[in-house]
Amino acid sequence: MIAFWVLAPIMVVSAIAMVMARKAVHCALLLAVIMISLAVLYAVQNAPFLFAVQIVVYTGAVLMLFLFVLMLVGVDSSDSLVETLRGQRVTAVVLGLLFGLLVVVAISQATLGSVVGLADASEQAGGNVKGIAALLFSRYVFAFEVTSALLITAALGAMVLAHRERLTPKPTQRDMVTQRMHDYATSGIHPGALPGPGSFARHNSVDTPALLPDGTVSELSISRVMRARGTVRDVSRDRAGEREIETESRQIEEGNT
Amino acid sequence: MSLLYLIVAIPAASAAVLLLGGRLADRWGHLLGAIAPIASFVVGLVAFVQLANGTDEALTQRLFSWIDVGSFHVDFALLFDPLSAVFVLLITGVGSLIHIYSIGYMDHDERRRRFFGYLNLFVAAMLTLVLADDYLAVFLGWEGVGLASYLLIGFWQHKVSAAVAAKKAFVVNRVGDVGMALAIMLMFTTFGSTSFEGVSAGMDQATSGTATALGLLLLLAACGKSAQVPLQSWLLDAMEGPTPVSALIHAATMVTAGVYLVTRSNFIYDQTEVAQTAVVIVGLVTLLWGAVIGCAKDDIKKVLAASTMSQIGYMMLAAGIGPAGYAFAIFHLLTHGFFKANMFLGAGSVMHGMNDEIDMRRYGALRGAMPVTFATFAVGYLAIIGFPGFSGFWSKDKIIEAAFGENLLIGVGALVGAGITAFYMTRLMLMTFISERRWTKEAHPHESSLVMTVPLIVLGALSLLGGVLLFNGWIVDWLEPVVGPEEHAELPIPATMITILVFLVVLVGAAVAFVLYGRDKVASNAPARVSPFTKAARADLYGDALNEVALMRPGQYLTSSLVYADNRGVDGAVNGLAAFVGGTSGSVRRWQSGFVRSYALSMLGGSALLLLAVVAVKLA
Amino acid sequence: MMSQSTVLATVLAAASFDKPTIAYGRLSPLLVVFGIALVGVVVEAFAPRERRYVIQTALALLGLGVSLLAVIGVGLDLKTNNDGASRGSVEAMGAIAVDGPSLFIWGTLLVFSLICVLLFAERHLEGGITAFAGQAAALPGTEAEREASSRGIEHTEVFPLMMFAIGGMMLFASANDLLTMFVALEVLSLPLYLLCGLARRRRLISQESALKYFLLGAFSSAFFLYGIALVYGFAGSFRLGEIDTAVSSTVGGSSLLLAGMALMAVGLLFKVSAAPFHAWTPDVYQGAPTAVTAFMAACTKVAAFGALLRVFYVALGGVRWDWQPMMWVIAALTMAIGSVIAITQTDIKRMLAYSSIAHAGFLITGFVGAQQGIEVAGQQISSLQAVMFYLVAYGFTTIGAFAVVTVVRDAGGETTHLSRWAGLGREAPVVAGVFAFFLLAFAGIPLTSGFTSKWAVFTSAWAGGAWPLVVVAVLMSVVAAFFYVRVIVVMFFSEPVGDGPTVAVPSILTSITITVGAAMTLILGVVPQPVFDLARTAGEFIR
Amino acid sequence: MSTTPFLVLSAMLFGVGAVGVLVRRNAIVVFMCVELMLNAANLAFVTFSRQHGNFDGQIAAFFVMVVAAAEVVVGLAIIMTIFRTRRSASVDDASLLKY
Repeated sequence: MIAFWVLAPIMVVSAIAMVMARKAVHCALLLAVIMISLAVLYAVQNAPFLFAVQIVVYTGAVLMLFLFVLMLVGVDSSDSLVETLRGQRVTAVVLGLLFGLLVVVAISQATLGSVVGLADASEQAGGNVKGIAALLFSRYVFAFEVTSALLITAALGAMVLAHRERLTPKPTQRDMVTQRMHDYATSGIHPGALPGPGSFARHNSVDTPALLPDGTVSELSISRVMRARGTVRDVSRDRAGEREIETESRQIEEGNT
Repeated sequence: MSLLYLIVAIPAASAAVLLLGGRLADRWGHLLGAIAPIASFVVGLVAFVQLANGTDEALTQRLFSWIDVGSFHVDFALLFDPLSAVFVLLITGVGSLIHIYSIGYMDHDERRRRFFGYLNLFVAAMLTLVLADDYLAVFLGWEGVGLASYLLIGFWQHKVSAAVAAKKAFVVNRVGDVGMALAIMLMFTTFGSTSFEGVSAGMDQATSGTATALGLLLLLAACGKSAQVPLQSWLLDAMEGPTPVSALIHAATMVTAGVYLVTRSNFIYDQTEVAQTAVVIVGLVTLLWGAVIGCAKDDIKKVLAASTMSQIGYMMLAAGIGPAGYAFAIFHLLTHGFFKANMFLGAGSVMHGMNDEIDMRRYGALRGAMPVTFATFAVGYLAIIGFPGFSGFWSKDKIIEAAFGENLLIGVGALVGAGITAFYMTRLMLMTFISERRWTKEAHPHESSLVMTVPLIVLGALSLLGGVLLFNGWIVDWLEPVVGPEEHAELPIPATMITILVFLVVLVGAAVAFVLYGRDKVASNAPARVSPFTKAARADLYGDALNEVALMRPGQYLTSSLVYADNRGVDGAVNGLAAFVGGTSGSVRRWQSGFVRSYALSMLGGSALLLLAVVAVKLA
Repeated sequence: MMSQSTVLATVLAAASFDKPTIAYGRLSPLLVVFGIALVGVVVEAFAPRERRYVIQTALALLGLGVSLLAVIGVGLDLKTNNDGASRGSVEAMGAIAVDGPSLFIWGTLLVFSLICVLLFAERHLEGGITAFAGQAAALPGTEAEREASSRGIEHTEVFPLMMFAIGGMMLFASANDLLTMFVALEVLSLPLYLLCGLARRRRLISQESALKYFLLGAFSSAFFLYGIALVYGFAGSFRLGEIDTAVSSTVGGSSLLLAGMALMAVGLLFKVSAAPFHAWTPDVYQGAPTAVTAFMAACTKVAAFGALLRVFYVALGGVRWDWQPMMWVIAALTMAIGSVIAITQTDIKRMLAYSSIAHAGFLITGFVGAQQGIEVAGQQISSLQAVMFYLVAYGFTTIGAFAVVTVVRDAGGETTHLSRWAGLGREAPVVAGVFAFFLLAFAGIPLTSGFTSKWAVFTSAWAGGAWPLVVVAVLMSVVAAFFYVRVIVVMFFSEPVGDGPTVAVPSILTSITITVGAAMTLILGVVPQPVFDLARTAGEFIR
Repeated sequence: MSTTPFLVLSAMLFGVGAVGVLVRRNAIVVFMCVELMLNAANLAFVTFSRQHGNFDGQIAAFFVMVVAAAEVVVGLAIIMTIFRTRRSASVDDASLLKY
């Protein structure tokens, strides 16, 4: 009883907050609150089996699936709160209130009689789980079997819509090597990795061409775009400076000896 | 007779061959198409002789059971009783002549085979309609002729107006069919049967409310099919079809189905004063309505169509009067079938000779160019205005007599109608054949070929001699088993007086027309924006002030207002309704906004309403 | 101190579990269909790609054929029950009613599915591949999609999905308790949601239709479920028979029951696309692949009406006076909305969708009459029989009509805009003629099945006292005639726009579908007797 | 304790869920709201089960969970597909089909 009066306001508030929250991920978390509270209410109402299932299946599996998809879509995605359909929100709230009111009236008008409670049934069946099992595998066995069709459909559907089959076999490393050598043979495309840009004491950036062992500039080390823009660093002066240093140092060495 | 089914089967089979045969059948299709109704006619004639000589009241043949659910049972059976017999002979006889005529008329049309296929389909459906012994089977034929008529009106697909007219005919007819469908359901739930026999047997116990409802619903159906006010608007437009179609369907046969229905349902109408009165009123209004419209049209076929409407009004009037009128309704239906088919075919012959010109203001003095057409048309003309001795004289005279017997006012109405008929038919005659030539140089009027003129001559002869059916009261005796014995009402004036009166009124009508159109020029272009009557009045009658005030103004006013009503009022009601439905559709479909949330909203709204409904019921 | 085994024994005794008895023979039609669906899934997993199409098609046809034979076998075996009005028994521990109407609906569903499988399997129109997406996961308009297309890849998973849907439909119409019915509802819906999104062409609208169908379908099944909950709250059981007992032992019906009934009606009426729960129909019918649309239009309607009739006649027959007024309004509204909005439609598939809504209205008109076999005492046809006959007649016509839609094409695939159909009568007189025939059947012209079926439901409704509704229905069928004729006028009397439509020559498969549709439309109009007899033999629902 | 408070709570949750379906644009959130409605129904089932003293209601709730799991898979697959095509999960953006 206390559990109900504690949880009921939390659930209603969570539900309303869920409808109003901007971020989808907040909605999911609020839904989790409701679901776990529901599980407790199930426990309160002599349904321990459902208590477990609600937490394991609903909160644990279903809601996690939601979160997965939310992550795929983008966790940060949030709804704009401006309503675009004219009158939609007002009408929806009015109709929702009317609807809820009518259901509540119907429920409160009903003469339900005294609550039978599940104690007898449980005792008779030898426990809640046993009772459910006995019913599930006798009275509702066909429906139970048919749910397998449902699960298979779901799996099939997920496969059809989400699984992209490879139409061509994935190339192995060997295939790639063969292809590269083939390209080199037929069109002279460089088979290996391209040389990186040059790195010098003073410059270490992509606009500096690498130097080949003979001191010439490697054309392959600079992207064509930069060349077209003319932003390639001219390394000839640097090289001239270097040569000076080289000469000097050689002279020093020679002088010293 | 076990071969009764052949009457329907032959044209049906022929239609199937022609429509499914493809190009193979192009060469001989029209011949097969023309032979089919002739063969039917022969079978019908044999059956007729058998019926006339036998002691049985009717020949029947049960073909198969169509629907058989519990005690409800619809056989597909044929009933060849005196009433059906007359119709079978009319349909196949006149139909055959029109088929033969069509061979010539449609000679140049490359889709002639298809045309004959549709014609045969129509004949088969019409024969189903009159041979059925069950309202449900009648309904089958009823829809069948509607469909065939739709196909034939729209036969010239290239004309947009034809397509529009076909659609209009179909839809207006469907409105009438609502009446028929509801009547059949009412019969079924009241009597548990829809056969003529079952309903007729059940009528004795039926309440007058049921009888009235049935009568009014059937009248609605009859109005649709027979182009009676307020569902008349489609008939004039239907003239867009080829002329043989107008002759066969929109003059001689299909449009008379309403009269057939009312006469056939005599056991219903005999139980209900209200419905009978309604039939009489519809008939009277239509006969005047059609007649007045006939005065204002320049299109030769439309004049004839308006006149058809008006003549069917006479038949409805007679049928509504009850036992005193049934036989004459059918009699007039027969003679009208002869002379109207004759005149339509004559009009077709004229159009054929005039390069499909339909405006009478472009005719004139055609009597020399087409002597045979002129002669046969003249016979038809004399018949329709009721010139003594011609077939129409006998039949119309009897109806007017019966109308006087019913009520003085109705009699006067019918009498006035006869006068107006004489007026517009004389006008047509004068403008087409007599007055000076107004056709252009390109037209080379010439007489049609033999295949077209022979049917005209035969029909002309029938128009002349159709009156013999009344000889010795034969038609009345013949139909007695179906419609019951004729009743004679007290006439306010002696019958001979009525005959003379009718003749005088007819003469006056013809004379007025002669005065207006016979002496002077007819404008070869209808003046725009002013009714043709006005123009004629302006041209001819300025001097005659008295005449103008006393006759022309009211006449003019009546004509133009009626034409207005026809174009805008009634037609407008149909069009307006269509526009209204269309407009509603256009705005309502905006609700389907494409937003899934709006759909969900409507669902929530719907469920809230459902809940509200049941909870309110519960709490109240 | 008791030993452990004694405790166990006591507990077991307390549980007293009875092994369920299941009459596999009686349920064989259902089991075959589900079994074939499972085999189909296995085939997808193991058979080489190029063989799958043939195997799946053959499997589907075979399975449906065997199932149909099983239906006939079970049908011959059914005995009339003590009440004299129904025949059959309740099977699977009370979950499924194998009675006359169930078998009739099963048979109908299977026949429709058979000719729909042919439409699914049509490969001629797209140049050697089916009309389903090659790679649903590939984005529309990308290289991957083109590659899948050019390699002739196709999703043969549609066949097992379809089989699952058929199984769900069969179960839906024969479920004897609300819980099984709910599960069946989902079993039939989920594959349909998926199938809607799998069109090869115009994938954007196809996916959109799947999304809309799914969201609204889930929404409506939530209502259905809540309704079930309330009815359970009232009766304490899900069994239709036990609900009926509870209803008849309560005077005047409880508010809980009525509210539950209204909410259940929402779910069922959604599936039959009755107003105001119809909004999904035009969008989904237009967007889905046409073969799927044909399948949905015929089979879903049959199954949903089967369930609707069963719930309302068997479980809620006792509160008929409470639901009839509500259904009156729904019927009138549905007919009006369907017929009126159809007038201004410019897309053939959309127009047919609205026509399907209008027909749902006519069917509800028959349903409202609620004339039961016992009451009419062999006099006339009962409402149930009339509605079942209508479903058969309408199904054939609508499958045929959609099949025709698949063959009228231009460069971009099917061409469904009405203006593109102008002049079809000259281009392809046979196809246009057949389509015109279907339209006339929809309009209810005699000698077509549309006439006999309309006649049957209207008279049974009239006999049930719903004559004002019949008047509305007849008026609405006039309005409906207007737009059917409009299409005929466009096809035969209008000048073609541009180079006009072309009619692709379909393979034998689609040709069979169209031929069967047209033939049955004619046969049911001329000699409806055998089907009427069958419906009468089926009798009433078992209670 | 009486069952009525539980039922009222379930009706409220159901109503809030229904409103959520109507006002939210993100398809995933819309779908979460549907799940909330199903949960509300489950609460009603469990409560009525206690009311009537039989396990049928609890079985129903169990079935609903299974069904919901399958439905979620299919639904999220469809939503993902349409998201990948349109780069948007807003239900309002999917409105090509109309009138």
